[in-house]
Amino acid sequence: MEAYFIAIGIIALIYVILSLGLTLQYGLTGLINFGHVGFFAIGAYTSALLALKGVPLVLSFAAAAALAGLAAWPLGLVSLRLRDDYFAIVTLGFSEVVRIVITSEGWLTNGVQGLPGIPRLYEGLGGSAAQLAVLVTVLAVTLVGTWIIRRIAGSPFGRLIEAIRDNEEAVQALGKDPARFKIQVLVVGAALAGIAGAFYAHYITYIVPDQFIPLVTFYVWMAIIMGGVGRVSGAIVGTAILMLFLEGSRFLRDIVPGVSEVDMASVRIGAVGLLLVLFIMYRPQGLMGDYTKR
Amino acid sequence: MTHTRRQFVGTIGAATALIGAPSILRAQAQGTFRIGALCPVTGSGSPFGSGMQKMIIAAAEAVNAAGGAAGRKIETISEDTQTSPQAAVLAAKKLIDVNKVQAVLGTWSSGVSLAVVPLTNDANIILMNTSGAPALSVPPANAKGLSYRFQATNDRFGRAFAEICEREGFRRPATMAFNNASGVGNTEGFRKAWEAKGHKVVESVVYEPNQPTYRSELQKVLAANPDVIVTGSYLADTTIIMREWYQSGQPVKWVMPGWAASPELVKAVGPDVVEGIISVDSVSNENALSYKAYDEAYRKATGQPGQSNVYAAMTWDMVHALALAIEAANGTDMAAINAKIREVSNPAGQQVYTYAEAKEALKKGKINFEGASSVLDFDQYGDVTPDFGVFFIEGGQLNRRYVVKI
Amino acid sequence: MSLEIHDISKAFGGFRALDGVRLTIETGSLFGIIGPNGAGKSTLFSVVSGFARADEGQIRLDGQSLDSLSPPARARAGMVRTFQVPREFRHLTVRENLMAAAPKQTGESLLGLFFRPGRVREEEGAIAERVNETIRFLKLSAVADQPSGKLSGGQKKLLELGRALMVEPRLILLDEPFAGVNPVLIGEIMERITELNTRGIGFVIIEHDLEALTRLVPQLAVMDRGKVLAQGAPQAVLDDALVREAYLGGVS
Amino acid sequence: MFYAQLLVNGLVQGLVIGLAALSITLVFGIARFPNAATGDFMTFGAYSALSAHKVTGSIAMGGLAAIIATGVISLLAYLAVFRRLAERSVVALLVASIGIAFFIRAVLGVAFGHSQQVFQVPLSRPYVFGSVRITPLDLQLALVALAALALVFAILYLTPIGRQMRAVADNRDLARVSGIRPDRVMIALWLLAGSVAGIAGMMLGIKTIVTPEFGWEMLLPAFTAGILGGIGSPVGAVVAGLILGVVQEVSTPFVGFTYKIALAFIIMLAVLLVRPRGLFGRLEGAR
Repeated sequence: MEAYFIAIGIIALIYVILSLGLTLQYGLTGLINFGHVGFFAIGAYTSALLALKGVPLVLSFAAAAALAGLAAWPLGLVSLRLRDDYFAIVTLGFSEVVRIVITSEGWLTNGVQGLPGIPRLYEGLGGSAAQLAVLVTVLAVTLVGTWIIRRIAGSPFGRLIEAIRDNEEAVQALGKDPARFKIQVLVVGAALAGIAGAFYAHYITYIVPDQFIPLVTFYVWMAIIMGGVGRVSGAIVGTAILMLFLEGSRFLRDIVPGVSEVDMASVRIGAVGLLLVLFIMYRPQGLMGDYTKR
Repeated sequence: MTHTRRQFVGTIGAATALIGAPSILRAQAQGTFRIGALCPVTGSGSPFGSGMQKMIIAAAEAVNAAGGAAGRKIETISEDTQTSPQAAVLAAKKLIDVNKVQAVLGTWSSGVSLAVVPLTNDANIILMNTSGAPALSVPPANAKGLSYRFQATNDRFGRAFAEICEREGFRRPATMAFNNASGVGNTEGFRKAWEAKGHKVVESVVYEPNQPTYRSELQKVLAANPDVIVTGSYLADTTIIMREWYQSGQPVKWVMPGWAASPELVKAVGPDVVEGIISVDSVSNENALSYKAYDEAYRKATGQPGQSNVYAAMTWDMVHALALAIEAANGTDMAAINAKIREVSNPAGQQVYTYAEAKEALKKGKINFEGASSVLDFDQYGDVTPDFGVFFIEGGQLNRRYVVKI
Repeated sequence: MSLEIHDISKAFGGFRALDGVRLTIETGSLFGIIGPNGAGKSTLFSVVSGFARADEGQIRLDGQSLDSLSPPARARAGMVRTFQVPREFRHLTVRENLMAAAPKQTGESLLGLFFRPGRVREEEGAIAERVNETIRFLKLSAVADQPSGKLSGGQKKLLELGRALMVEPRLILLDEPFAGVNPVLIGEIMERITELNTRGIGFVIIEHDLEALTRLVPQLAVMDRGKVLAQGAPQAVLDDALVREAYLGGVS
Repeated sequence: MFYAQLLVNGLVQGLVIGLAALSITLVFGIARFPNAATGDFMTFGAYSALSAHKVTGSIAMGGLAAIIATGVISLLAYLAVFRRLAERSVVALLVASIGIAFFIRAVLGVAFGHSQQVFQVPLSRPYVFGSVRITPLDLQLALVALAALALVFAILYLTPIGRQMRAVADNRDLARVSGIRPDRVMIALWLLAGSVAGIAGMMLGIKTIVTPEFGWEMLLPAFTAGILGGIGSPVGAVVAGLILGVVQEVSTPFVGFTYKIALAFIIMLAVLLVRPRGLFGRLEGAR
């Protein structure tokens, strides 16, 4: 039983790390990043490939963060020239391009065959002790990430990115270059997503391009919208609800017989959709409130 | 705000109750052996997944009707992998840790099987899959020898394709593959085997899913003037490709895996289009009694012919092989059961086809279970080594002309 | 020391919004620009502050060419603009709006934020001090900790002025500071501007409200259809026949 | 000749994308958000057409069913959700449209199952021009796309409601001031956008196969075409669809069949950076 909860906890925390990045990018800065899964994928593949070559995991995680962050750099430059909604589509396209490149460059990524046998964290500990250790590690990283985002939000930097979100031209008129801030925000968020990807790769132990589809990005968006945009607590609570919902539906079927497994999948996605619409309509500030009510 | 928090805490409480409840409801009953039916009910495996799951349940019923295995009833708990490794890992964790299953059956795509096998290995339980990836045969995936593959590997399929092409006298084969592990695996397997015979593949195309048209892909293949096209494809893409090929008017023969060139394909595009297609299937056993039993169960559960879902035949066999091993081991010790799986399935021994019959025969001596999906003999890696049935589509019917042994 | 606008032209499609505008404005002065709707006043501000690119012409501030500078760089060069419709950071409080405007903050770089926390704290203290001063000066104390989105139109105009002041510019370009502001507050804003001017900060003010502007500035220019019609002391300019023709609709 | 055939293939692919993009660009131009439910509107249209075709045996009836049913669903989505979010941010509308997309897909999944369905239409041999083959279905597709485009044009430029739609697209506030009732315009818009999506879904369904997910998969190419063509430009959407289709197919000898998909995004990005309003977009005022 508890091993199952540990598993859910690990996956949930990976999603929390993803939503922390999006909180910084969208919640605070107003950048509509619809390509989050692209950075997640870059992190996962970077760390997995290095680890499979025998690089110590500490270094492979660092490389995952660095490479994912680096990949965000050009997007930051592009973001300055595009309207918000165009930026959303461009980032979505970016994540698809990442997936296509991973699919096609088989010499590096093993293409559609995927990478099996990615070393697990704390392999030496074995069994449930290792699982617990992974959970604790992800938790620690999540806490550090949370601390960083909170620290940023409450700082002069945070003040300025919120100003950019509210009115970018006014920021320019005050002698500050929004570009610099947007790029940093994209890079930090992407680096976090890269770390989340590394955890994912070493936890699932097998990665293949079709795990990195836009649905992952949408899940993260759902989490922050349900939790409350622009609030760190919102990211955490929203992810918790999302996981509860996605995993809880398994048990729903155990208890309520008669719903076939096929229908259950439809019911699940339909309920996610309905929930999203209802939240947007009736509780746009999410459960924890949004940035307007701090 | 406080109002919201209270609501939220309430939600958490309710949900915890929800999660906690089944473990109480499902407290381990005495005298059962639990298996998890972990199938791709949704996602890209959805054409097969629910049929696979139903056949696990139906086979378990057949076992139970014959008095169970080692005096125990088989209890099945179903989960959906969503054909996604992440969802599959959580589902497998739930099956193993919450439902305490002692075997996981029915994982389909290689990605899912590769992600789940470390978990079943950790728990020291058996995993039975229908995936094609070679990596599943060897460590680390099969380090403990607890993983069994009921589907021919991609390489085996490729070798069968090569045998068929040689036998049919084709000289200039080309390949078309759906861009995933299994699709590309099949055509690459074919290429290796074909080149080992000293021949050449004239053109190879790998295509992406969900395209509105595959005409350019076809055009490239047809431009090489092949006399046959060998595919690693699925039903949906094959449907589109067949239509577009037919409209191109260029004559060529096709060799396809059975899950693509199936009765559904005939139904979707009409008998004229698919006339003469060679459909290759590891289900070579459709005259066996075990196949008849499976076909009957499948028709009863889904209203479709058993032939339309080869993987369902495999999951049917999974339950049989497992239950017979439990019976032979006369207990639930996993090591003992694992040791018996090959013993009850492989030659020599009395050939048996149904659980009731096999159970009887087991009292007298060594048995050799012949499955619905294949004769069900496992090699040292836990892979089945099926023969391949070679079907020709003629007048809308799939007629078996011969069997290829690898 | 002056802002030199040299033969600036700017067209949108076929429409010439600015047509060879030439103006020289003393940096420390109070200077007004009037003209009917569509005369090109706001476009001129956009071009001067760098938000729109001129098709032709040059702009220099105190001898330094601004032509290749981005809008933020022009602001840093000492010339800050405001907007016709106030662009407050609506989710930030008045205080935060002002603090965000302070230049050269160490805490605005992530490196500085995480590696020089002491310095950041120190700076924040100093900025808060200046912000308090500005709030008192603009008489915004009552609303200092309210989200700026909730302010009245006039208060937002004051806030924009305050934000501009925080940048410590030599020249402020005010785009219709009195539009939509109640008369009491207009007087208030005018007082502040005059006081700031005595401290050496120059203003260029676009205004629709002729009467208010003539009370405030000793020098003004009249624009119409992208051209400067006349320039000089208010009375002299208003007496100009061309101006009367264009701006006052030929009332004579 | 090899390239001529690729060109034809690209045009066919482009027509499908262009039709979907037409629906997207109408909504994007007038209601001002990228409607992520468009793909699932297409799916809905395909299933409507499929059902009508099964019952009546007529493709024309199928088309009619797709147009009407999808128009109605699209209108319902507006009345129930989008109308109430009219004053909210683009993201709110975008996310709500994703929610609606999921919901429609779920309902279709439960109602029709997940197995593939096909339109049982007889296959016919192609017309051969030199070595270029064009199937009757291609021509029908082209005719339908042109008809849809013509219809959209006729509505936009010849009817009073169309003029009002264009006015709202140009400047919503100004339109309101000049006495246009936005609600009527929006109702017309959503009916029109839904109908176009429905017919696009049916055409895609006839060409390929129908599953509950199949429309969603077309969304990204359609968005790309809509933006590339210039938001709010019906001609732009269809032309951009054709350009994307042709570039993708003609490039396959050089980049292969996987990277051709990435190529679409790269073209879009390049065009946006040089010409932020897209190929046919009007100059938009300052935000």
